Amino acid sequence: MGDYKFARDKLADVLTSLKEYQVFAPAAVGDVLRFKEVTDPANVSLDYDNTTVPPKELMFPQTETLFKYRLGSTEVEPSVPDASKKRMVFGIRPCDAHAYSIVDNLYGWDFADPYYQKRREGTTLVGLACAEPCANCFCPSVGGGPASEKGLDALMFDLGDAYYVNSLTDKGEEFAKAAGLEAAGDADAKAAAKQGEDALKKVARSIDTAGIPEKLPSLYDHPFWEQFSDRCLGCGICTFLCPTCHCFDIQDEAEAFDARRARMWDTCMFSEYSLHTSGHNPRPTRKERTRNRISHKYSYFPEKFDVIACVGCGRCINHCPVNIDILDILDKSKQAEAKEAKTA
Amino acid sequence: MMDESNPYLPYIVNIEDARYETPGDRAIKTFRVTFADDKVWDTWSHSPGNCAMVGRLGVGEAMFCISSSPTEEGYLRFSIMKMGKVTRALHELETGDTMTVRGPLGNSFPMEEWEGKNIVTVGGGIGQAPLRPVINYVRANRDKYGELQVIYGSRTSEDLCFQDELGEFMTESGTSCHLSVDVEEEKWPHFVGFVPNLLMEVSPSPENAIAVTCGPPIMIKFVTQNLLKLGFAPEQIYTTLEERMKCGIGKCGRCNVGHLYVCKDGPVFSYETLKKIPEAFA
Amino acid sequence: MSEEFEPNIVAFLCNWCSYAGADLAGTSRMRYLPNVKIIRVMCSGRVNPLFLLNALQQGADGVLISGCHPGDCHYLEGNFYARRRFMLMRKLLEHVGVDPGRVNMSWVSASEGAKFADVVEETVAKAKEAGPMDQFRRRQINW
Amino acid sequence: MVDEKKLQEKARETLIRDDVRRLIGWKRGTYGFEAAPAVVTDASQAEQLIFDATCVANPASFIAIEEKKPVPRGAEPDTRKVAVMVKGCDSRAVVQQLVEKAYAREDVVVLGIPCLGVVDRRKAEKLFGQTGAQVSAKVDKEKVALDIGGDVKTVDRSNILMDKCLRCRYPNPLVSDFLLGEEVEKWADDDFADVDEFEKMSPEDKWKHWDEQFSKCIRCYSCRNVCPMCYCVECVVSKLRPQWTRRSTDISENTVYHVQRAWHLAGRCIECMECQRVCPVDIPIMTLNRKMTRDVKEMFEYEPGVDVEAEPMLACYNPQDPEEYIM
Repeated sequence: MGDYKFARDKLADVLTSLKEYQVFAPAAVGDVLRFKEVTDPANVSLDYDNTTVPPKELMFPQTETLFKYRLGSTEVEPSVPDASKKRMVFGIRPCDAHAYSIVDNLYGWDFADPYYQKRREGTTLVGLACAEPCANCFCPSVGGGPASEKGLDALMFDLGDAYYVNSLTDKGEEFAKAAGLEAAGDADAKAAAKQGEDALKKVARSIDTAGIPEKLPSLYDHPFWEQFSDRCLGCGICTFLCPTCHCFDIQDEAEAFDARRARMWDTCMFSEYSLHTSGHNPRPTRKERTRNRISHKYSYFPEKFDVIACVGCGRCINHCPVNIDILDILDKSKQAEAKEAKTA
Repeated sequence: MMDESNPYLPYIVNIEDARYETPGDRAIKTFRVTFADDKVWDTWSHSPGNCAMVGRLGVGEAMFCISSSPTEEGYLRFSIMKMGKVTRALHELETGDTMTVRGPLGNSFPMEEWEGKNIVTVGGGIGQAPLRPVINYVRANRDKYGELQVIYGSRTSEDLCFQDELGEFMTESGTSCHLSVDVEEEKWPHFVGFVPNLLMEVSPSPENAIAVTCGPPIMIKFVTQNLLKLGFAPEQIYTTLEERMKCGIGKCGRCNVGHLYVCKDGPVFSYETLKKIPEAFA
Repeated sequence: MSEEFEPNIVAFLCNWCSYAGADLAGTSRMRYLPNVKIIRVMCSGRVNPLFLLNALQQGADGVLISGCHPGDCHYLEGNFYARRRFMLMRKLLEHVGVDPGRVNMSWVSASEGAKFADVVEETVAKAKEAGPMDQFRRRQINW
Repeated sequence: MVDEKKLQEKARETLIRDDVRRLIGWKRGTYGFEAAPAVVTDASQAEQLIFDATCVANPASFIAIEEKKPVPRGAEPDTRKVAVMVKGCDSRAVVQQLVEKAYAREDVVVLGIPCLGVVDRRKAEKLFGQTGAQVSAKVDKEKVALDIGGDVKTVDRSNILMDKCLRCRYPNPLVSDFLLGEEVEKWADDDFADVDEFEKMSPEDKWKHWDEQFSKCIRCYSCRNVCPMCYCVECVVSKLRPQWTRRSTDISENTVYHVQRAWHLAGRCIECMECQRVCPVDIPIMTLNRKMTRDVKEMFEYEPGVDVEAEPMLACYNPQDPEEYIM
C-alpha cells in the first residue's frame, strides 16, 4: 500500500497524534524491556533489540478475568474486551507479529476464543524492522525475517534520521493518516529494502526445518532428549517468554463474596501441568516435558495447523539459565536415529 | 450447543437427584441434572462419549463424561469420583443445589457406524461411566445392534457402579454381563481377578464386533493387548482417554497426547489412531 | 471527614495459655478492643508465617501471635521455634516496606487476662499508627 | 587455575567407577558468557567438561531435583552415587543439603574446585554486547581475560565478576573428596554494606522499590527451581489444596511469593546468587536473601552451609534468643 516517512525527532509528535488509539510501545523497567501503554510520548525510544517479555501479553495477558460473579449467585458477568476500542502496538518486532498470526490458528480453531480475538481485531500492529539481528535470532529459518511483513499492518524501518513506513493493510493506512505521515520517496524505499537485505545476511544462526515435523514423533523414546532434560530446571522461562506459547490454567478466585474465573499463563515445563488428581503424571520427568515443548512447536502444531509454532526470536535461548538451546536440540534431533516407540 | 460467542461461559444446572454409587474415601456420586434455563434443551444435543466441564462457581470445573445416553431424555447424568479439589466440592452438593455445565465437548463414539455389529464393553471402576451411554444407547436401539456384552470389574463388589442396572443386563435378551472383583470376597458368585483376565475368560468373538474399553490407564493397556490377542483388529478397538483439562475446547494445551487434544479430538479414539501415538499410553 | 480507621487484627492464640488468657479476660468481664479476630491454634509453634502473609492479603491490618511464656510451652519448646520464626519474618517484611508494627507477638499465660487486654490494645494502636494495610491486599487488585 | 586436562581425567576416573551413576559439572555453552551445566553419565563424555571463569552455574542445584521414574516391579533401585564438581560457594550448597539430610554424605562424590571468581553475564554484556561466540575466560587475582571468539579482552575483576565473588569468603570448597587444583587465598570479606545501605531507605521508598520489582515478576519460578536449597518435591506455591498462593500475577500474589521464598531460605541461603542470575526480568532477589542472611547471623549467630554437623537454623533454638519486640 502506501509509502510514508517521518523524521526521527518527530517520533513523539507522531505518537501524540494517535489520540484515538491506546498505544503500546517498548518501555524500560530497569534493564528489562516490556510493552507498556504510552503515557508520555517523549519517553518512547525505538532503539532496542527486543523486549524480554513478548508482546503476546497484550493479546493474551498473563492473568485475565473470564467472568465475574458473586459467590452464591448463579449470574455470571463476562469480561470480554471491547473490540471497538482501538489499540496499537507500536514498534513491534516482525517475529512477534508473526507469532500472533501463528497463534491466531489456535484461538480461531473450532471454538473461537472471544477474549483473544476481540483484542486482536481492535489492534493495529505497527512493526519495526530489525537492522541488527541479535546473536540468537533465527527468524528466516522458520518463515520470518528481520523485515518480515507477516501479521503486520505497517512496517517501519529506522533509516537513521528518519523512519520509513510501509503500510500493508487498511489498518496500516488508517494509522498513516491518523499520524499525518508525509509520503516517502523512492530513495527511502530503496534504503529500506537494502537494510532488510543486509539484515537478513546478518542473521547468524539457522536451522533447516525440512523433515523435522515428521521425524520428531519417531524420537519419542529416544535417549537424546536426556542430554538436554538432565540439566533442565523445569522453570517457565522458555515458555513464558515464548511469543507463540499459549497454554493457560483456569482458576476460580474469590475475595469475600466477589469472585471471578480467570485464566493465567501455564507451562508444560511444570510438573503439575499434566498431573492427574490420581497422582498419575503422563509426563513424569523433565525428559517428557522437554520433548513435549519441542515436539509441540515443531511437530504437533504443524501437524494440526500446518505451521511451525516458533518464530525464531531467540528468547528461549537467550534466557535459558542452563543453556538449553532449541537449535542445538533440533540439530541433534536430525542426527538422532529414529526408533519405533512402544505402544500398548 | 454452547454459547457460540463465548465458550467459557457455563450453563447453570439444577441437581434433580444426587446419590452415591459407591462408598468410601473415593466415593462415586451420580448427579442427575437439568438446565435451569429450559430453553437450553432446544439447542442441546449430545452423543454417547461426549464430555462436559462440570463445576461449581467459586471452586472450578473439571471434565467428566456425560454418563447418560441421549436416549434418556430430559436430564443429564454425571458420575463423579471424589478425588481432588473440584470433585470434593461437587460431592458436597445435594438434590436442589446448582452446579455448572459447559458442553457438550469432544467427539463421540461412532454409534451409527457400529450399527449391525456386536458390541463388547470392557470397563474398570469409574471407567464404566463413559461406557454407560453406549450400553444404554444400544439397549434403546435394540434392533439396530447385535449382541451386547458388558464386561466390568472393580476392586471390590462395593466399588461397582450402576449396580441397579447391572442386574438388568444379565436378564435382558441379547445382553450379557460379566463381573469381576480384584480380590476374593465372600458370597461373590462371579469372576475374581483383574479385568484383562476376565476379558480372556469371557473371550468375546471379534467377528463383526466392536470393543470399547475404559478404565485406569494400566487397565486400558492390558485390555487392548488382550483384545489384540483375541483377534480384534486395531480399528475394532475403541477407548476413551482422560488427561488433566482446563478449557475443554482445545486451547489451554495440557491434554495433548501427541498432536491430538483429548478434549477436542477425543476423548474417543480407536486403537488404530492411538497405536501411532505412544504418549497415549504414558 | 471519614470515620476513624479501625484496624482488623487477626490473632493466633495458643490453646493452652493465650486462648485461655483471652477467655479469662472475657469471663472476668474485662473490656478489650473488638478489632481482634481470634484463631485458636494448638501452639504458637504451629503458626506458619504463611498464615501471617495470608491474613495480610485477606484484609488484616495487623497480626498477633501469642503463646505461652518461654519455658512454659505445653509442648516444651514450640514457642521458642515460633519466636525465631516471627523475629525473622518481621525483619523480612520490614525490608519489603511493611510496617513492622503489623507483626506482633506476645507471651500471655492462662492467668493473664488483663495482659491480654493490654496486648490487644497495643496491637491495635500499632496497626492504627501503621494505617490501613494497602500494600499487598488482594482487595486492592482491580480485576 | 584448574588444569582442564586433569579435571577431565579425574572425571573419567570417577565415571568409570562402578558406584557412580552420573557426574555434574560444566561444559562450554552453545554461545555467550556462561558455560552450561553438564550432566554426564558416560566416561566418554568427560572430554566435554571444563572449568573456567564462565562456569557460573551451581552444579549442586541438580543433585536433589533429579526426577526418578518409579522403579519397575522386581527391579532394584539405582543407589549409585552422584559425583558433583563444586566451587567454594557451590560446596556450601552441598553442606547445607547434607545438614538438611537431602541425601547422605556417601551418596555423593564431591570434586572440589578452588575458584578465583566467575563472570557475571549481565556485566559482560553491558561491556561487550551480546555475543554468539563461545566465550572462555581466565581469571587471576587482578584481571579477567575473556576470549570472545578469538578476540581477547582484559577487564578489571571488579567490573566483571559476579557480586558474590567480590565479597567471597569461601573461595575453597568446604566439602570435597578430591580437590582439583591448589587452594587459593581468600581475597575479600562481606560486611553486608549493601543491606545496611538498603535499610536506610524509608518504608515508603522500600515499598516503592519492591512494588516496581515484584510487579515485573512473571512467576516462571526459575529462581525457585535453580535454587540448590529449593528441592521440595511439591512446592507450597504450586499446591492447590490448600492453595496459599494463587497463580494470578498481581502485586499481592507476587509479593507473597517472593516474601515466602525468601522466608523459606532464611538460614538456608548459601548465597550462590543463582536466583538473581537466572531471573529473566532482573528482580534483585538477593536483596531479600541477604537481609535474612545478615539477620540470622546477627541474631542467632548462625551461618548456613559451613558446618555439616550443624542443625538447621529453624529446627533449633537458643533460650536466650532475642525477643525485643515481644509483648
